[in-house]
Amino acid sequence: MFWTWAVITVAGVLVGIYAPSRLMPRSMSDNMHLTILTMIVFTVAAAPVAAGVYAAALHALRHWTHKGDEVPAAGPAVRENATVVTTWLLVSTLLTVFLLIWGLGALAVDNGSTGKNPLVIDVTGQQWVWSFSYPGTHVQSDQLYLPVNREVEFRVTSEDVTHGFWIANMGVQVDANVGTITTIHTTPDKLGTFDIRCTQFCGLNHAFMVTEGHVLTSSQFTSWLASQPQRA
Amino acid sequence: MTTTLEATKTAAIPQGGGLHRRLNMLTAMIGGALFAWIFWFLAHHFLDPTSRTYSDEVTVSLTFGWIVGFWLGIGAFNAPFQWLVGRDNTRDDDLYLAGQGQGKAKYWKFTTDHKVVGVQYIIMTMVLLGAGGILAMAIRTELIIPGNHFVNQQVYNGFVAVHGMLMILALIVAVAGPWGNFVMPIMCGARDMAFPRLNALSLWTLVGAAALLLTTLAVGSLTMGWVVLEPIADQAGVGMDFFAMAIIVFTVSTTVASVNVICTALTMRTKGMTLARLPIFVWGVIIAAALGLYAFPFFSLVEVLTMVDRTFSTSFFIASGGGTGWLQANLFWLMGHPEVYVILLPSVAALFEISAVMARKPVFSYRTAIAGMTGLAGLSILVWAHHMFTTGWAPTLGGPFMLTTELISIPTGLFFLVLIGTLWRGNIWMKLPTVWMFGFIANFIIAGITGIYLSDIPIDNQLHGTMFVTAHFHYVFVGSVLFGAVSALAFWFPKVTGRFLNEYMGRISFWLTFIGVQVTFIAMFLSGLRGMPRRYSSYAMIFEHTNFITTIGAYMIMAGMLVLLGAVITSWNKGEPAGPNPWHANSLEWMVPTPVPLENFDVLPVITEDPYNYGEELVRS
Amino acid sequence: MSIDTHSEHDAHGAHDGGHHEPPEVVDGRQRMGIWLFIGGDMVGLSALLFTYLYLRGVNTGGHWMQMLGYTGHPYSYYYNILDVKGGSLPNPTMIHVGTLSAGLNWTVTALTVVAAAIVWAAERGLRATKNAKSYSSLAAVAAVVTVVAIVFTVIQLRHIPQIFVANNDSQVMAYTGYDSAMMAVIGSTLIHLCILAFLGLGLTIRSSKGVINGDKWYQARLVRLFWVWVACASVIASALTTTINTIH
Amino acid sequence: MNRSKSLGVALASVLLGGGALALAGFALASATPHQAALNCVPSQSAANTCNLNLSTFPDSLAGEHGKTGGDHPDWVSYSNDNLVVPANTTVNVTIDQYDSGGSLNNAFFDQVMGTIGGVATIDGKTVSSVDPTNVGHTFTLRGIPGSGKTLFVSVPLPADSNTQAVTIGEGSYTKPVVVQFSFKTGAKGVYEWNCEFPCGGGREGQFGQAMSTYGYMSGTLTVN
Repeated sequence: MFWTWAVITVAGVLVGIYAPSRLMPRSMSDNMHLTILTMIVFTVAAAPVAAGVYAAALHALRHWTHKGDEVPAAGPAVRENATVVTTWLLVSTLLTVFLLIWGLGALAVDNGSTGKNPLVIDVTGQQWVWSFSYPGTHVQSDQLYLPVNREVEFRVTSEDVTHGFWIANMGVQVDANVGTITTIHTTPDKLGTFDIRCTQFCGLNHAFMVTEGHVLTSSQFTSWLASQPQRA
Repeated sequence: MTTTLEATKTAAIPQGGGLHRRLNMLTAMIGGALFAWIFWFLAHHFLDPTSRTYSDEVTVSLTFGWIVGFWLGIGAFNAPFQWLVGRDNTRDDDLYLAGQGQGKAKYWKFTTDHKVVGVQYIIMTMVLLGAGGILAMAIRTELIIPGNHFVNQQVYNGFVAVHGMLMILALIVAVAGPWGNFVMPIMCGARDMAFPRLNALSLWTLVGAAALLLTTLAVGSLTMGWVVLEPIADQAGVGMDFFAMAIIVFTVSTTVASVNVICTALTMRTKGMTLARLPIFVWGVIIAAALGLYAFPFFSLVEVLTMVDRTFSTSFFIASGGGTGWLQANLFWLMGHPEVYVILLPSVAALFEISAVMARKPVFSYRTAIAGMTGLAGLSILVWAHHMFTTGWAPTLGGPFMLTTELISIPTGLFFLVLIGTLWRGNIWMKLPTVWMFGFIANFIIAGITGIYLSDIPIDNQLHGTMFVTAHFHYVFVGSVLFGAVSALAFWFPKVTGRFLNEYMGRISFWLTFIGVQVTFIAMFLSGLRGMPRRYSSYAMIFEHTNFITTIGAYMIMAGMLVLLGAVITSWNKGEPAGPNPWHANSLEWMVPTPVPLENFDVLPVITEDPYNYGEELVRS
Repeated sequence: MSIDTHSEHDAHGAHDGGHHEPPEVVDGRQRMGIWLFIGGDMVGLSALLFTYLYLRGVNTGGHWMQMLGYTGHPYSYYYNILDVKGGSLPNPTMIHVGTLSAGLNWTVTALTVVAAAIVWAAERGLRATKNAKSYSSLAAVAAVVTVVAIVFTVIQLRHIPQIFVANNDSQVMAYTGYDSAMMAVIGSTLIHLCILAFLGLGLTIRSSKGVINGDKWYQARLVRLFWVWVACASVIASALTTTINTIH
Repeated sequence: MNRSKSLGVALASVLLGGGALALAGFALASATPHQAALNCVPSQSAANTCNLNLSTFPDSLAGEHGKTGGDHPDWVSYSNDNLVVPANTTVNVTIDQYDSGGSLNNAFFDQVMGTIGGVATIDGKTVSSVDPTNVGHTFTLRGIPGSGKTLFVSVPLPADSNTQAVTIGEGSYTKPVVVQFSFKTGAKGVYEWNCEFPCGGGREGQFGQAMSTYGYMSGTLTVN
């Protein structure tokens, strides 16, 4: 039984360490790094518990089962075992507290106060397209362009129904609500292209409410901004 | 079905009786259709200002007419009318209502006998699961390759909405319906439920609601998902009105059933059946019912508000009138999360019961089991906002709700402790119920751990609204609740039919379903991790392979369920005969003969010990 | 499970094996049932008041008591302009709506409370004097009072101000957040009053027929429990909606 | 029942049930309305170019819904929703706009985007944007990033203010606004397009009814 447990635990830990960063979209922001790290930690923490239950179940299957139509004799009449219950409660509570502390810490980092001079971008969702405008510049675009290593604050709203603004590579997601502005912020730290998808069901073409975003160097970004048509 | 289920007790069939004794499902359908037409006609001619044939006002009154007519036609209004005019039932009337000496016919009528209602619930559950399953297959077929090939996105959205709601209704009644009605009163040593006529009412109300829900697909574009998102539900077609009315009617059914279950378990117990001797399954059903009583008023309210927004143009969810979609989200999830445990608890409690009988051991730490279930129920009403982490509503409350949500893993952990503890060193009888129980243990672990990820806000900000969430709650509902439900079906099937559920077919079904679940939903986890949002009618190439695998797995699950259906149908009349107590269990439902006579006990038993005294000295005088 | 079938068989020793339970047992069970239904109704009421307070709290776009639209013209007028003459509307204006009449609101509540008081007094009288006839007449009075309350509720509903909202392809008479919430609260009062009217009528008939009498008064208590709860709910709702409404 | 018989029953239930479901599926798939494809007509004048003619109507009496106007004769509609064009070609689109109009939800869509030169010709005048308060409909086309097929074309169709009456099919309208533009198709694939002017039902955004029902103000553009 111990070995079953050990094997499953090790397997779980390995999956926890190697899977997330490989399965999830390329991480392009601080939030996404944190998300992936948290997934690794949680998986590693949960592996031994899951392994324990699996090992026990397998052990029961291997040693204590009776086949056939004859009713087996009665088992040991154990009704209570205070030690086991308390230990179990203690362990699960400790684990929960650990996950909680980690989670709250991560949350604090995630929602950390906005930096001195974030780039503000107004995000507008409508059925079934996104559009982005850069306050103070009269520039509006159907794709999102961001400078690298500068904090961005998205001010998200909607024209018609609730949409979900989600940058799949940056671990930030917030709904676009009608008549309300919700904000999220993140700091892209990798150059490249990323996907933006709608995560809140918004009707007929919900599946096609997608667009691309690009993280540029600050000089590229400035020239892009300058090259865009100015709208009144 | 008749021969095995006909009450052996053959008292004289009460004579006479008038129209209200001639009512049945057919008259209910006719009444429903008739009144639907009348209400449609009236509304069409007097309410509708622009005389658009199917405006929301007209549709709402049509659906209302349907349910009124259905109730009238099944005889639900007889009792209130009799009460009003002061003509109460005689004992003969009661016996007749309980279906005495009416053979097969009683299964199609407003019959109050809790065993008949239990069987009706078994059929109802299978119908709902079947319909929802067919839609699931349609959804997976659409998603087998990128692009809209099988149906267009409008039809697909309707499939998603109705699949979700059908399955939720089906699972809410899947265990508590059949077994909470059939065996729970006998377990307590009662002759029937506390309010037999309310019991029949809850069943037939569910039938009326299901009919409305199945109609939605035919009558209009359902662009709002099963949670009836606002404000988009304001745009949906008239199908939305059917949908809302179906839910409102369903909440009536569940509220009535909850009250009935609680009163039965608390006031109908026979002499000596103290709360401490109550079979653990009864506890599970009580707690689930209490939770339902708390949750479902929110459900009906949010649907009523949706309906008046559409018909009277109120502004509950319309920003230009001061409303907000967040109100819908709050009300819905105030119901929605407790409802998850209304679904889960009866299933888990049934498995506690089964594990004790099959391992020939007492339930390990009976008190812990009750504490776990109660704690879960209590916590579940404090966690609703974890469904709203990414909606932008009250970000400051994120921390507190994250705390309550993660605390849930402690009572949930106790379930594993009790199950494993009961099996520990037992002599585990590997019959069909046991097999499905082990399936539950394997799947419920995965469901639980993926839940821990989603309760953590930084992770939720990435995974919320993706297929990862879908896969997570399908591990809960399909992998866990459904496995528990099938285990319960296999366990109590002999008490209903007097025959075993075919062991061999049951195991084929198990392996197909179990492997199918892993293939389907692990692949779905991967889709979610790679970034595929939920409710997508089509998807980018990068999600191709995982979706293909998911669809193949879904087909396996379908095969497994079909085999189970075949097993149920063939075993019902032709299965291997089982005695009154095939599992050599000690709880009361196994002490009465099979088929169980009307009113269960000639002489009410007196209880001196709880049913888990395996291995202890058995005192049977 | 150890079953002792040789002790004196069932709790009630009747020869039909206890198929007939004594009325007080049945009554206790039914009272628990009523209390559970009341519990469900309490959740319903709190959900309703949550809705009211939440809409007032978020006050999206400041539209709790005001909305962009038109007023003072019948629907058909705009319908003609837009669809028949193919013309276009003037720009909508911000229309402010006041609070609904607190007087009407409290009238309904007062009537409900009075009816509840009558039913309660009648029940006490029935249990003391065993006089079913006077109970019957009092129940009838309570039913009538409830019907009057229903009439006032309908008047309330008809006084909720509508605002005409016209968009490109949809023209409707709409309500602001406050009016919507009030419509829901009043509507729920109306439904409860209808149930009470039914119950009152039933009590009248049953007691006049002697099905409810000095010895069989349990149902009178069951109905009274629900009736009193509805009165309390009505008071709570009125107190809230008449004090916490405008936003300053 | 013995094992072999049980196995037989198991197989039977899977085959029967599966068969029934498959049949139902095919029935459904064939029952869902598929409108006739509108193929891009190769142009005589220029090589590697084709012409696509569309119309937008204030109702459904003209165009693909036929004389009866389908289920909802009073709903606005595009004349076709199933467009088919060849890959890597220049598509010249001509849209006759017969509908009145109003203000866009989002002024962003008063621009001509993604066309060749970023311009469109409206009644002979070449423009890059129009008055956002007087738009009838828009033709907005997009692909699915991640599939390697990115295509974004959005052209506003100004409201029709002509008075001269014309009759098409069962519908009577006024002389249309003619909007012409061209765009280059890329890789094969299925693209979705819809109208971004709020011309459906519902109180918020007016994207209900015709806007959220397939085959009225939205459709597919298949590149093959």
